Amino acid sequence: MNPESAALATTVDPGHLTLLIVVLPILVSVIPLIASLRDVSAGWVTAAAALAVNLALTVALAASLFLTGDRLIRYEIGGIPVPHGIELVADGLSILVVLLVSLVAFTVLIYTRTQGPRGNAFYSAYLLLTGGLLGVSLTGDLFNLYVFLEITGLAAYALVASGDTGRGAYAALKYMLVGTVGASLYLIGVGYAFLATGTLNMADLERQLSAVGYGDPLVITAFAFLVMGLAVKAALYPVHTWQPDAYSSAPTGVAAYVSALVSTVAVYALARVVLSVYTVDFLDHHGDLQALVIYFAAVSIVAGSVLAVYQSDVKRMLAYSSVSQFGLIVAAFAIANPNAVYGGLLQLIGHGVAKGALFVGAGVFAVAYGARKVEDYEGIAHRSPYAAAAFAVLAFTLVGAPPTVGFMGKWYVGVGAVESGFLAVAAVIFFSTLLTLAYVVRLVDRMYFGRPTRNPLLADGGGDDAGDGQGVTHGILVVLAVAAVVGFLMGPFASEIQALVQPTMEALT
Amino acid sequence: MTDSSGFDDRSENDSSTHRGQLEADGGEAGAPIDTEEARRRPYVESQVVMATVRLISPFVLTYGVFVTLHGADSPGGGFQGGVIMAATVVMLAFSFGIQPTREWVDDSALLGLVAGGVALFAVAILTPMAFDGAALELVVLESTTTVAVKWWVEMVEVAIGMMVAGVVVGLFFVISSGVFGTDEADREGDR
Amino acid sequence: MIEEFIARHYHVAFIVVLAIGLYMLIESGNLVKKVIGLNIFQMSVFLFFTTAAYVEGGGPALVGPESVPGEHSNPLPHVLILTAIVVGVSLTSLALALVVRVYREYGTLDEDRLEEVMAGEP
Amino acid sequence: MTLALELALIAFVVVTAVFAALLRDVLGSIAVFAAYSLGLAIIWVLLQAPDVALTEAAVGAGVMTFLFLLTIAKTTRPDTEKPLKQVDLKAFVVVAAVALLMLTTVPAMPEVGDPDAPPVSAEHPTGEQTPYSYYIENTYVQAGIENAVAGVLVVYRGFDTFGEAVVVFAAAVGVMVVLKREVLK
Repeated sequence: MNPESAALATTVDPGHLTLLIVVLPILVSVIPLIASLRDVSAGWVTAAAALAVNLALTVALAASLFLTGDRLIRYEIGGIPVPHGIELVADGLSILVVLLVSLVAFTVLIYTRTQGPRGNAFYSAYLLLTGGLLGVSLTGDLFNLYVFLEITGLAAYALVASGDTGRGAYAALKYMLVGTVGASLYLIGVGYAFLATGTLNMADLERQLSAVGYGDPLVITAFAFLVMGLAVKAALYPVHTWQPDAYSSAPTGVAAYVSALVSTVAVYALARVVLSVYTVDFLDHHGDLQALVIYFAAVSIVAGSVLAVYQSDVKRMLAYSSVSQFGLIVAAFAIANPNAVYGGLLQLIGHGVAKGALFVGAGVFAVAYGARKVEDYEGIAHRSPYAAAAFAVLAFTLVGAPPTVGFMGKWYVGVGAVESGFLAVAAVIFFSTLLTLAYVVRLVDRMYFGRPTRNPLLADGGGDDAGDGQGVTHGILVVLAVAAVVGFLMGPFASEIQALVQPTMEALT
Repeated sequence: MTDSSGFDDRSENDSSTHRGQLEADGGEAGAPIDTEEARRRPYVESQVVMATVRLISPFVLTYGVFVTLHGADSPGGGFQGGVIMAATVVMLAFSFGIQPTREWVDDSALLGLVAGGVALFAVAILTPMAFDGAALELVVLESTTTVAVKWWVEMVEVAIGMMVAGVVVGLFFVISSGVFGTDEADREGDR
Repeated sequence: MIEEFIARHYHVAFIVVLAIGLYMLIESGNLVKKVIGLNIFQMSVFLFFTTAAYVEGGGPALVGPESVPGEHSNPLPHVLILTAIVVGVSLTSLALALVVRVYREYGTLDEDRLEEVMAGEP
Repeated sequence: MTLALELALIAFVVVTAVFAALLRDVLGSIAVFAAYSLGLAIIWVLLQAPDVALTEAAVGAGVMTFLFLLTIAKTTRPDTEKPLKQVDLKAFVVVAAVALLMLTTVPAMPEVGDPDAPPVSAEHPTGEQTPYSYYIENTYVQAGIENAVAGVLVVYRGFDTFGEAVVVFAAAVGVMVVLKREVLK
């Protein structure tokens, strides 16, 4: 650490920041409930203030992290020495996820102000979900991760059911049953790891697991359960069935938030377990197990794309595309060489931004024009040029068209796969890109070159042609534009970001 | 078993009171329990149960407080104590009817318990940070306030107890009154 | 072989009960029974953890100034399971609220009938 | 003698779980589930985990049963002609496969109560002190707390406990969102 950054680190203790980022949204979530007692609808204002402060804290944490030489901040909660207490850890991997969570949470909140669902309890749950996601991203303890995973789950299930439809409630219940089984499988994995080592801290487990020996059946079983549990949470094929129903029947704001972040953070946790707890040494020791995870993920890549092609409902199409994308990301982390891991990380962030915004876009078009199916999108670009342009850019980010972040992510993963000899994975990425291109082009083609005759809301006049349709407020346009710009610009800046997280990548791989 | 006229008019208006009478309603196989027949059925109370509950609930409540406060030295703690305290209210609800108990329990009291619990927990987390310690570092609190760690642990246990008691009672009332809108409409329809 | 399993009877019980809970989750058409199954499934995991904490001849984790390892069961898994029990009951209450809501909307708790009704919805 | 008692309790727990699965009547299933929880609570006592036992009894047999009963009172209790269900063969095969696969890991586990098992040893293979040994030696000395479970709960893993409290709060908020209520009543 150079003297300059040491001075800064003493003025603002970055460790406190890691804790405050997690705790602040959670503590503030009580305020909307107290406000309901007085019949004040303070929910949105409170949540907006808390998330704005949180975003600022996150940026401060990121700044102080990037000033440290080894890109690592560890904070022992309660001053209890690790591994006996719980610690929070921020490194190059987690900080990008934390930034994503804070940014998306704040941005989607802007959308919910006009589009709802409203209600103080809703905003309490929204803050709790944010706190849970941040906790999962920052914790350095295997069991603490489970607790935050369940906070995330509880809030997400409730939010999916926060709309007015019975379908949403049923989808939430199915989501909950599957999600809880996933979390319990993860907990069983924690149990096996604990039985083998007697410890729960991730950094300590890394050493103790290798001391016990990677050939130990308990160590291997723990790995299998941890990965399976988190794969269920991430909705990989074939345990993805809860996900399209949950995303398509949730209110738009919730669908955007949940699709952008909840599975993303589960995959991040998977990366933590594979790379930080089990390490590349374990994967090298068990080449067959590594290949199994990679091919399992590869099946997800193809199956998700194929299923997405067959959807006529736009939200379901977007949901199935996530199955494919998360397959790609999990494969990247399991390949575990520097290029693949960095590609996976880029893809994780890029997908979160793009998918959340695409759900916002789909929600806007559904509200403004009643457009839910692919054929309803005919000619939308003529009625809502700005929203449609952002939507199209984001959709091409999903495909991986250059120079978007999607392209850079896939590029790094592909290079990494070839480096490690997984040529089949590179082929699968190429094939699924073609499939993604197929359904995205089908949609964008209709938006720009279709005739708005089928949809009466688009066909007859009302509202000036230069502006956007009713329901597409400026706030929503800002959300979409920010996401499109981020998705677009992260691509060209990929190598700059790589330089920032390089020390972490080296430590992990 | 006698009919108590005291609650009759209330229960006439409130279908959820009948739903609280679980065993009595078990008969309608395959049908929703809140059928017309069940709705008209008079509210049944047992003087014996009511007297017993009235007698033992102070003791149960005290035991809950004891379990909460004694967690540091013997098995038990905030969570178990909170559940036991909540059980007192639930017992009252099952013997005196859910609706009268709902009216008796103040909503701001429930929320106050939950918010107070959160506030106490926040104190334990945040104050050590103000005194150059880590979050939740109770030893720092001991050295600045000369109050032993043990008592700070008790404070956290009390915080948990308050939250749990408030939430469990709240859950009981919320679930027993069902979905807002549809069930409210039921009630209006009964009037 | 048999002795190996007898000496680890709680671990075997964990797996058997876990399987029964999983069976209920898959097979039950009734949503309330699915939630019961979920609880049986979760609680089996608690058995796994508490067994790991147990040491032959050791007492509960009530300690004094002279306490040494080996005399007491490990308090750590107990703490984890206390948390997990709380998580379990919280999930259950939310699941049951969802069940109440689904019943309000569709008038049935039977999975097959729900799927039928929903297929008929626009 | 203790082994016989333990095996009897395990049998009780397994049988109640089986009945919870096979009883057609949901009310019956709930009652058997409460018995299952109580059975587990007794096992926790035998395993020297009184805190867990107390919680399991209060929650599993108490709060959970209440909530389940409340739910069927709010919804429905389906028709029951025959008391028991047929075993569904497909589900059984799937589940049996999972169980058999998991049973193969059992011989690798330490025996029940083995003092050399990693979770209850004083030292790791690397020679470092385990959390177990740290808690047993320090809870009373550092914090003056006799119940090490409470000590670990608040002093050493207080952040987990904070998470636990948040889970409870999240459940309340979640139920309010799901049932569209703005107040806790």
